[in-house]
Amino acid sequence: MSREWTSKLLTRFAIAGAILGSAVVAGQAQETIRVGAPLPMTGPLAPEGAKQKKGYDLWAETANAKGGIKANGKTYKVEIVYFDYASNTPRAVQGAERMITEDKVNFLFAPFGSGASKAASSVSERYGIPTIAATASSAEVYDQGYKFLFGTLTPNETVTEPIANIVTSKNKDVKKVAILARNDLFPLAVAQQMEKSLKAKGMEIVAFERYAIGTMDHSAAVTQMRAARPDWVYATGYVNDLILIRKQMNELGLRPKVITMVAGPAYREFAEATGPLGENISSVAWWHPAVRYKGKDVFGTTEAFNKAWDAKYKGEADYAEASAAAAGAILQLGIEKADSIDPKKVRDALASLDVETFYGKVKFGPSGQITSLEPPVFQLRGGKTVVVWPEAVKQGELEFFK
Amino acid sequence: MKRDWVILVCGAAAIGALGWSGDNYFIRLLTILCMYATLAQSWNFIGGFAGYPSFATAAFFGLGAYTSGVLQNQGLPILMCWGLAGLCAAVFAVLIGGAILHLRGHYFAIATLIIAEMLREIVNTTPNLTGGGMGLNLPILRISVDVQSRVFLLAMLVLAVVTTAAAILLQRSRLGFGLRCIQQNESAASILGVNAYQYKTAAFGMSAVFVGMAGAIYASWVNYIEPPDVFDILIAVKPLVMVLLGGIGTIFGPIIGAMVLLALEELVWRNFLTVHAAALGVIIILLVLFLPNGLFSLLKDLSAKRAKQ
Amino acid sequence: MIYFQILANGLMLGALYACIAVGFSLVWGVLNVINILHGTFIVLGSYIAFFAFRFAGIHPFVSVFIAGFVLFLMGYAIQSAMINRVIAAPVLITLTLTFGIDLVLNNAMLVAFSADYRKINLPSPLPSFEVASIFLPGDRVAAMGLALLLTILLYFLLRATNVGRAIIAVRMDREAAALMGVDVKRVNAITFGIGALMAGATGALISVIYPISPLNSSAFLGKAFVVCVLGGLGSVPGALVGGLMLGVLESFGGFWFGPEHAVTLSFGLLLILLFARPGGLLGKRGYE
Amino acid sequence: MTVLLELKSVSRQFGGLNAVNDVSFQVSQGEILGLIGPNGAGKTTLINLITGVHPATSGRILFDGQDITKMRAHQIARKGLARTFQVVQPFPKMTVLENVATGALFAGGATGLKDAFAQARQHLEFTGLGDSVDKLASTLTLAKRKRLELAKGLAMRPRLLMLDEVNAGLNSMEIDDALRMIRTIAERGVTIIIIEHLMKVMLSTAQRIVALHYGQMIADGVPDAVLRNPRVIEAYLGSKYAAAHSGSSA
Repeated sequence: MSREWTSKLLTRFAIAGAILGSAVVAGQAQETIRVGAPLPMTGPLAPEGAKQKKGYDLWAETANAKGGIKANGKTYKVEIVYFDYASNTPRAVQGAERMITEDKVNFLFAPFGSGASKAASSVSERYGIPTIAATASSAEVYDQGYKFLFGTLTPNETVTEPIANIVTSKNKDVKKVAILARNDLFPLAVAQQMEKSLKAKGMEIVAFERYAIGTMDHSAAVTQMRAARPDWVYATGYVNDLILIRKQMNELGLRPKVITMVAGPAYREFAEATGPLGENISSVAWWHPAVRYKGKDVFGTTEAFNKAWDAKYKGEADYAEASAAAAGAILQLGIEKADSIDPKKVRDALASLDVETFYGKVKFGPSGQITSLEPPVFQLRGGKTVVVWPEAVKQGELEFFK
Repeated sequence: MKRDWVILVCGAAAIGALGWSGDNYFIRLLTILCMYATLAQSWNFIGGFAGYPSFATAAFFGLGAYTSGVLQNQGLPILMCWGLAGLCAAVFAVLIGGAILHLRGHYFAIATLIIAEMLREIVNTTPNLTGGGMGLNLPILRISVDVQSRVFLLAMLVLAVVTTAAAILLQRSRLGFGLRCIQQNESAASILGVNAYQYKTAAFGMSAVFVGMAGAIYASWVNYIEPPDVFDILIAVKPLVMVLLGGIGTIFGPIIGAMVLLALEELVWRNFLTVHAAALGVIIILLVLFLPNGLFSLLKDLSAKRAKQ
Repeated sequence: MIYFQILANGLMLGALYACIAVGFSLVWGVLNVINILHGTFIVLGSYIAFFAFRFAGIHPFVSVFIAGFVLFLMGYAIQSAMINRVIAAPVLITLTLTFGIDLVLNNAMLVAFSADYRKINLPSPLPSFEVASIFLPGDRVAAMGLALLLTILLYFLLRATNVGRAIIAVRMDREAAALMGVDVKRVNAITFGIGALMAGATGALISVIYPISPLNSSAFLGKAFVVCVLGGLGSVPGALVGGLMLGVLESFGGFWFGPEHAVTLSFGLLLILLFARPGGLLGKRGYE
Repeated sequence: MTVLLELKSVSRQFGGLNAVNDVSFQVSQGEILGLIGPNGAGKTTLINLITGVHPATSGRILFDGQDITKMRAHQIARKGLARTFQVVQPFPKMTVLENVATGALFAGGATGLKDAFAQARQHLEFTGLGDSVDKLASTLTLAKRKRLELAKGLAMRPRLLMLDEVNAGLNSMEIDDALRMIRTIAERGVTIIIIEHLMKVMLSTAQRIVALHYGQMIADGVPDAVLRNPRVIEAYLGSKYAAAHSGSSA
């Protein structure tokens, strides 16, 4: 039994090795643009890494299928060089440097999340390699005065203001809010931003609890929040945290009028995992498949992107996946605009970009962070996401728990 | 002993020369090599010489990184921060050693594991000082990329050389002799007049000071530190694997182990994108099952066989 | 009133912790092996329950037996093929070996199942019931009951069967047991198998509570560690007491000092305990 | 004669068991004292108490007038109390020379490693292990390992040497060698406490004998008198009968 199992495993390794090896060989024959993508393919962030990879892959495939990228009178094939940094930030930094110096990549996609993007950007800045961050929203990433870093997610306040507006304007009875935040870069930053937005609206914060990374039980926090009788529970964290929090809220009888969770509900696996308990959870995402833009990028309209996504992966993309694909599409726009693959020229072209894509309007602020997106607010209903804001793409009204 | 010094000087000179001429990525690898060598050599003080299976390397490393990071952000000069990080780690080790060095075997191993977890949680929950889960940025050095990479290589190299020199001196010293006795039979050692408690504490302190400094240099080098990274359990396990690879309780074993592990890691990371952890696991399994005394034992066995023929 | 809820939360959590730790404690106590694989075994049990539910509609509580059986075979094989070869080596060696096997297994799960968090959604989950405004989640209570039942079964297996007596003999004195005609290697493999069985069964039980992912394994392992040291090695009652204590402690600690400090508190307590009573609260005296 | 070692009502309990119970006696400078008793009488435990391996539960132990009851093992070793182990305990991964050098280095007042090795060589010559200096301790025969223990003890430059069954398992020729050695050591002015089962050895070597039984001292006197003491005879015979029926306690 053991031997058979081992041999199966070994076969799998061998196949994986062969595929990877052949991919590398195939890429080198033609005139190519190489884009480095350090990703967390293993370790705690592996699910996020997988999403980004899907986005990048779809872009590279689409770009190549449409004849590659034209610049400088030549046609380039796109090749993405991956590197697994195993959810270990300095590994990501190291990987970024290796890609630049050894693999000679022309451009870089930043690793996952604000922290790692910030860390890796110091390398690409030093080498002058344009870098696009698809999953970094915290303003601290972009306020370092770097010239070569661009981000496709708007600052955290853009995801807290709209939902604060909608909830308070729709239901005057919602006054007391309990916040439960993961003690981690992005979740904590968003929670603190939310606290500010809510206080500005005159709401009462009856509890602000933080839970440690890797917490396996939220009963103490939930019990405490229940004692404060909130009308609205705002929880931040990653998918696994939020699934467990939702379940324990239900078990321990914490039943507010509104439950908002960031950033899990945008992901399919959240809806699948929570099942009926996911119903009516509201959330915010930087992008939603229901938005409609007429893009000038390689994907074209949002509908076309959705179709391409469905053809390759079945189903709809979430914001992280779309943002990764958008990062590629935006990079391509920059290269084509610069009509060159010279890093400096592409950097200048990206900085002056003002164009509509399937992902939304793309215009980077002076810090390099995108400023032109309107992150939609949505709610889970019947396992599907229903957009409730902005008005233009609204699919329904925000519902409250009874 | 003389031979040890010659090897050390030649090795250091070779790495220095290689580094000076190599490109930045190669320099980065050499820097990691020196860091690994420092960690492995340091672990050998407590784990190899004294025979106490310590997993505190991660604790000392993280403590050093954060001490230096926090102090640098207060505006202290970088070299001073590195020194203070080493000192802080050593003092911490001596204090904590007083509490846990009476434990043996498993219990000691767990206690050291827990220390790293504790420190990690403490950092996580003190965001005002350490940045908490958000991580901590260190001041960027305003010097060119090429110079920077060489400066950090030099720093790590010096640290690795000092650590190895300490190991050479230790081996032929009263302390080293006493530690070897403790490793083989602690109660018999006490009866012979070895102050086991004091010696173990000294070894624990020695295993911390250079690791703390390595953590500090590392923090300055990567510019950004976060708890899951600098308190990573792998930082505690890798030195052990390196020492096992190279041969336990020897002087150059840990360095050979560091080279081999780094080479394997590079190879595996490049070629097995999603299964590198498994590949590392396979290496560990093979090592434990077939080469428990390190690669050197393989060479020795071979030469012994040849001698017989 | 809220304190009763906190206490109830703690006890329910503690029962799970006990169940997570009991197999780990057995292996550690009898074989003198710190089994780093334990967390991965638990996750594997959860996956078995998950797939059994998804493809055959089998209730996770029924899968407890399937998962236990599969994991037993796996544990038996791993011990016979690998760990038995170095069982007499120092702790460091066996620990490193299980760490290596864990890297392989966990990575294999990651490749096979992906890191996505999955969750079993029972069509008719047991409701929470409310007693004097204390909420008791139905499936947690049920899981707790089953966990206790398993633990008691293990206890009797060790006390009242030949296999159990052989295991205890090996635990007390390996050489003497060998002299008395016990096939020590086989007993080792059975013991490791039982440890894995308990892990697998626990995994199936908690699949109704926790999201499932290979990434959870280290968290489970960490809890098992703490519980073992709290309760003392190699003792079923010790694991039980240690688990309950840890659960209650985390629950009250989280309530008083904020959830982010719960883990720090439990580790702090552990260090103090290691310093004061390295044998654990119940000490170690044979596996009973 | 001056008193070198004095035990005053020394007791030690393990759990509920009185391993050593209210034992008092003195050892004079230059004396060779025999310590006898059936298995489980507490002889080795008593040595462990004197050398600080276990602390005494009550009572006091004075060495050269100084209270050493609460001192730790290594401190006592440095005062000049050396012992050998009943079950020999060499450092297996060290050479014979290194094994002996440890004693010289940590308790024998050697000024450094070089000095320690030089001293160790002398002791090895004396104990007849001069030809095995570079062998690993684990490769020695039992007889040689016993002598290695003796050499280690001597390297500590002891004022009091406690020999715990150094002759057990040796043939009669080896025993004669060992006894000659012990007498030579005593002639150099080292006080000796010797634990031994073989009465022949006791009669020919010890100047005085203390007998223990179930942790209690039952006799103290010159060898002939102690061996004729009815309580001693009963202890030995009684324990033999007991051993035949239920096995002796260890």
